[in-house]
Amino acid sequence: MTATTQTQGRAPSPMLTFLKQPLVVALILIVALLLLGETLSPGFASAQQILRLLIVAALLGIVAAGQNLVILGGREGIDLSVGGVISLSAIIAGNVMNGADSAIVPAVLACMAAGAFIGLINGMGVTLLRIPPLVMTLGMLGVLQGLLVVVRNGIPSGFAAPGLSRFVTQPFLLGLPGIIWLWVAIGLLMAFMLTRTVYGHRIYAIGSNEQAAYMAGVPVRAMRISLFMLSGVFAAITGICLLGYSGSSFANVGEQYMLASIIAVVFGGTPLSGGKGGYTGTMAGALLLVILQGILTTVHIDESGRQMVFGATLLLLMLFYGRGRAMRG
Amino acid sequence: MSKLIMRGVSKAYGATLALRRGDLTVEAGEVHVLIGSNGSGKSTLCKVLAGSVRPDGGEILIDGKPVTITGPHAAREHGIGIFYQELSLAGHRTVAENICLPDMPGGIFVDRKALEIRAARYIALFETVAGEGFSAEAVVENLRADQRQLVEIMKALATEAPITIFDEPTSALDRAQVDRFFDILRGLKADGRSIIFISHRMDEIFAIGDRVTVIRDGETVGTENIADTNPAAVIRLMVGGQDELAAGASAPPAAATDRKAAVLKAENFSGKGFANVSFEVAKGEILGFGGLHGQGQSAVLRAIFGANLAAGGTITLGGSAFTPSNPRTAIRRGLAYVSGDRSRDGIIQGRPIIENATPIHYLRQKLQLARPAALAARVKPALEALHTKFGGLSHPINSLSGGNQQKIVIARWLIDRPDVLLLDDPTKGIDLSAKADLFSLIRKLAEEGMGIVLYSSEDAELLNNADRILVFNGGSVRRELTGADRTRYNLYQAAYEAA
Amino acid sequence: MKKFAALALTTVAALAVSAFSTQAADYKIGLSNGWVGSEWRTQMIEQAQAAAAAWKEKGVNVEVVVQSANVDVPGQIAHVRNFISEGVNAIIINPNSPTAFDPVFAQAKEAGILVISTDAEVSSPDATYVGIDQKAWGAAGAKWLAETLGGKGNVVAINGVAGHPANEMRVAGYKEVFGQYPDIKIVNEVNANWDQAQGQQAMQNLLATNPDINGVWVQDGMAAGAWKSIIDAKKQSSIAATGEIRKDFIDLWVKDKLNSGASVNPPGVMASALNVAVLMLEGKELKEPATAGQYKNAMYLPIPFIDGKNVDQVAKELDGKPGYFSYTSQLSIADAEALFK
Amino acid sequence: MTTATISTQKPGGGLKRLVERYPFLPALLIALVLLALNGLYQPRSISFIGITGLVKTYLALMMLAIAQTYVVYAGDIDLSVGAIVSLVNVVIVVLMEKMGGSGFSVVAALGVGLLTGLACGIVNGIVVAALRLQAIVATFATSIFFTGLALYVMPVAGTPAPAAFWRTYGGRFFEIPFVFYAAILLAIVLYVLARTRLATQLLAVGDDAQAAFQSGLPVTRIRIQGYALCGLFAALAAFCITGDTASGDPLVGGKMTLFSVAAVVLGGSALSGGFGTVVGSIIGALIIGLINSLVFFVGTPSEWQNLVQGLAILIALMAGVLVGRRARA
Repeated sequence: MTATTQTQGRAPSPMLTFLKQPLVVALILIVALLLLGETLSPGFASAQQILRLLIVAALLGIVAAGQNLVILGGREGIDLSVGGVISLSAIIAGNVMNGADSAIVPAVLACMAAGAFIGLINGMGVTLLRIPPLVMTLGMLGVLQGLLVVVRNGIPSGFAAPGLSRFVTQPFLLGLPGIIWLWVAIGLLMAFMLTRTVYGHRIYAIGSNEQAAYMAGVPVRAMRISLFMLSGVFAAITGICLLGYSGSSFANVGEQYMLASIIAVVFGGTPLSGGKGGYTGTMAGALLLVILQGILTTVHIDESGRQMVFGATLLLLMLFYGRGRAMRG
Repeated sequence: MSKLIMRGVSKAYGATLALRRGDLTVEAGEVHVLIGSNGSGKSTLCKVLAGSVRPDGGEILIDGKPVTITGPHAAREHGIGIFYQELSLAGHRTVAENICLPDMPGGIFVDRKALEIRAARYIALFETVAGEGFSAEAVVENLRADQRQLVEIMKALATEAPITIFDEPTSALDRAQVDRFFDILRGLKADGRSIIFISHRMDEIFAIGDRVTVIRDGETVGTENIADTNPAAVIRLMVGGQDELAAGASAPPAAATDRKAAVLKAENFSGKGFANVSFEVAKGEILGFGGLHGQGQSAVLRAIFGANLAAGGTITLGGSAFTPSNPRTAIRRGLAYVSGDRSRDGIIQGRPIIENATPIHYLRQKLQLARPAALAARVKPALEALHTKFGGLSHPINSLSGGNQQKIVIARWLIDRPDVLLLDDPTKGIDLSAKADLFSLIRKLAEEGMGIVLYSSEDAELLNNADRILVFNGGSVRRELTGADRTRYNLYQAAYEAA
Repeated sequence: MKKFAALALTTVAALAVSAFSTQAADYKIGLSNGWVGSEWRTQMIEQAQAAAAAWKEKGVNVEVVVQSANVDVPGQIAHVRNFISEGVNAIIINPNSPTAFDPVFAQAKEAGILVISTDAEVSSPDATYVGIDQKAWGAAGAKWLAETLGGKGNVVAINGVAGHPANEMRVAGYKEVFGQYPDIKIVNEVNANWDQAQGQQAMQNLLATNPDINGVWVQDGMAAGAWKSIIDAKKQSSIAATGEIRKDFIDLWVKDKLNSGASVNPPGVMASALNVAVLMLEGKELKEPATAGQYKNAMYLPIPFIDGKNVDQVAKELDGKPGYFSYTSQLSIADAEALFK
Repeated sequence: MTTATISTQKPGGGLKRLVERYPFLPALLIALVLLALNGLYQPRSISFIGITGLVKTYLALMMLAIAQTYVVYAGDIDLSVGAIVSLVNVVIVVLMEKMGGSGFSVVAALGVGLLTGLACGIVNGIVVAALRLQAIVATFATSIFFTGLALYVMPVAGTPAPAAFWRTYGGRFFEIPFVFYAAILLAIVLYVLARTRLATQLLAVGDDAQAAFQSGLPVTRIRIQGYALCGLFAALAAFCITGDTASGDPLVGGKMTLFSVAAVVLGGSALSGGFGTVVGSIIGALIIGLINSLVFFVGTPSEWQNLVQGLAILIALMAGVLVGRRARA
């Protein structure tokens, strides 16, 4: 009996374990989707097109980095205000630089400061007043949407500086635009931060057991506030890049990133419960989502069909990832 | 014919074999004790029976008929009720609703009347000992820990199941509550019901049990009649061949220590749950906090550490004043605190062992980078000092048994030695061998000059290990026991004195 | 809790400070805008407010009260109900739905309030539509595109929000036109939700998978995005695409000599509607009753068109305006008066 | 006897006890203050007609807030409620039109509408509870699917609902508006629902799902039932919206989702589950409506309206959370 139990024990084969890694799942799905896209619409998987998809994925991936951190930090961490921050940042950046390369640096600094400030308010609401993040950031989203209207009213809207547009859309190094390199750099930085720094370990600690982290001297509140601030900063960077991508700023540009950034994180294998996961997967998750949307755009079907396929595919893909704990072991 | 027979039950979690061969036979009308060290598999065996864990193999017979238990609901239908060690209460619901939760009276609509009548029946059983604020309408979240445990007991009783499992039901109860509970159990026994009773307290086991089944390393190693055995024999069965791991095997307390070099001093220290507590801990001394559970011992320790708010009084650390504000500042000042509730206060679930062992090191060394090689060199000796068993530093902490998890939590404090170690019932729910390892280490640390405060809910641990014992009652110190005064009798007397 | 009651009161007090000073008005007109996601809407409100102020010279005091916020259909119905409570003489609405306001407009009419919708038609018989014909707007762009392409080629369309009535009318407009050109093939139609960046992404995907695109029919702000993708792909010489009317884009158009044409939906429509409303309130009668459109209650305004011929002039007119400023036109008071008996 | 014991145990006075017993009291207070302010700035807004209009307009959001409350009870969330409203709206309008708009067709269409809502709810329940996908992202995915379905049923907004239907909804019987009968009926239904076994079980699951499971509750089934109930109430919300708008619109409910979440929080329910009242959610929906109209009645300049609304709702949300917690602490 004992022997049989051990041999038929549920220890899965190493191969299967490898295949169940969120990152591996995402990469396999990416390749599969690219092949599918190429079959449905020839030219979809061309080098140029993949490059352009990468740019779009980078925009999503950068905001998802902040979302990822907030979610990793646990306590139902989530940031619904990123869409508002992106829009605000795109507007601020456009106005500050207004087509001048010389103003890129002040514009970037201004946007990051604004993003950090909004993150600070979110973080303080969540930690000091203990408002659930979903509620706090949802409320903040409403405030930012109102703020956008006020800010846009009576100020001249601006252009992206040519340097910024080149950075986002034109090849910079080894044929890849600067934004891809920025994304890669953020990816490396995040990986380093999460695995090799005390700050990273503390993120996992508060995400996995806040009370234990507190008892071990982790400054839980400051940590959590800093995560929301980072989320604001990453959203601000996406806003700036989005300005470079589209050339000029316009209202509500960030709206579509609110839930997309969360889905990218989930597709990357970070559950919304926090304390588990990482950013490498999220990068793959962002790419996966962008490719899926790209395929649906190129296929000639009714919008109703597109949405049904999109919704159903999202659900299907979620099944590949870590699902909630079964009640019964 | 036996009421319940479990044969060859096994269960693996991933690569960890939690239960290898669980056998258990329970008769009608008996209290059957299940005992084993932590991680021996006894809780898993109970969970299989209660339907919350799916077994990998083995068979279960109830009244001689083989049954398959597909879930807690099915277990209930097979006549199995359970008291959960970690409680299974709905915090925002009332006591009455919780008692009836598994089987709400009524159809689509709840029959409030029937619910109240049924709940009242079980509440009445404990009426005299439940304490202030306990009523059918009280919201469970507002109750004290012992009262919540009583609700869980009532909930288990309300299932009226022919077989009822009690998994450490008495850990938070006071003496009077335990006595009442045992009376009820005897009543059930007389009605022919079968009780499976799990406890770490030898005195309780011998007070209530009829037979005892011992589980070791996931295997049932024997069943004895309580009347035919004694504690020492049971312990021998539990630990198997490893004699050196017997309970309370630490050295007898050291003699007088240098009282002049006080490392920690509290004067008129007050806060939530305690008032006017004054004491001194000298370098090299182990100061014991004793008394009944929940008399302020833990609250004092947490307040010194800054985890709970203090209201008044002064704390002096190493000769200079210290105002506790949060654990962070306490750690910086050389305080260490180990909680018995490791899943709440200690372990960082799902994370590698190394990350669980290093947070204090990060803080005290003001580290920003986490270099694995450098950290491993610090962590390994600390883990070895506690005889910690682990696969690799990068394995998740959840892969270890409870005792070894607690050792990791303790080890995190030993990489950079604190001046004062506050132990808040550190052995709660860990097995005997881990306890022995822990106490021998504590004595060694004291000999090396650390000041140690030990609160334990197990009197034997205190008596065996503390140099002095402060007996708490009603939130303040009732008596100090030193030298030859440290007897069980004195301890009980001070503890049960009317507060 | 007290603290929060106090906080709430402070907010309210802050609101009160911004309260307008009431003045004796001949007419009080409510403007309702249910979406603030674009500069076009802001400009629409501003032009309408300016138009109201212009009536002063004529000796007519027109007071406007505005409700402009992101709301859903019920939220905008609440706008109308608030206006009824406020006791306005007329309501001008840029509606979030064509049909949803029938019951509430009936109530407004009962209360003696004149209801005019603008920018999007409504089915209510109790309201009048003053604005452009969205279908003709879509058709104008398509006609330009078809003629520019010489009547043949592969065309893609990038549309706004699927199911949105204005979008669907525009789609019907271009479909009708392209239907008349058998050699024009619509190879794909996608929705980019009137979002510039989504328009750009959609165009990118379409260019990658349909290398033989000759023309693009695209609306509003998405046109700037689509053109960005076309330029990034260096196909601006081989592709003709519809454009838009914001100064940013017009400047780019002139500078890069784009092959583009844009139907103008002027943000001045609400101002035009306001001028019509005031005249109606004065008791004047239209020369030709408003009976156009599918709901037989529309009065269509002319749709200016920008193409290579007049784009330089348009650019000159927009000189000095902010980048988000849309090329506009509106019925002046005199223009409006000419429509009445 | 019981109340006496509690009060001696926890000092804090009658108000606190009252709030513990009726957690929606603070929300009610806020709503009354807002109502008074509305009346102060625009007396006609609290006239009989004004109040009728308010109820008529926000009955749909109240229904949707109720729908959301039942899933929030169990600690779940449903971001697809708005899409369900849209779907049911177009389904019933199309059916009524197809069947000729007679009284019978209206009743039959409403029946199908309820079934549609129920089906959507069950799909959500299966996806979240049985397949164990994370509620936020999974219901977002189903919302895209439901929207696609709504677009398929009615590609463009506009089909009018038969007069028999909306004239009833907007009409009066014995001089009392229909919506008040609906509100009274709703109150009875809610009173009855609060006494069901399901309501208690949902709350118990929301308190601690693992504990509820170990207590022998069929947790998965209960959560699915919660979602099903949510779907039913979303269908009722669609009926209200169809009554008030007299037409079909495949996008009509989209923006209501986040408002429904806000209303639940405003009403003092905990998003983490286990605690809350439907009455609170109804009041929460009213608060949103009252804030929106107050911002107008005090004469806020148009460009500031969104911001002021956003701020006011954020503050009210925070108040809802804080007061709710104080009441339970």
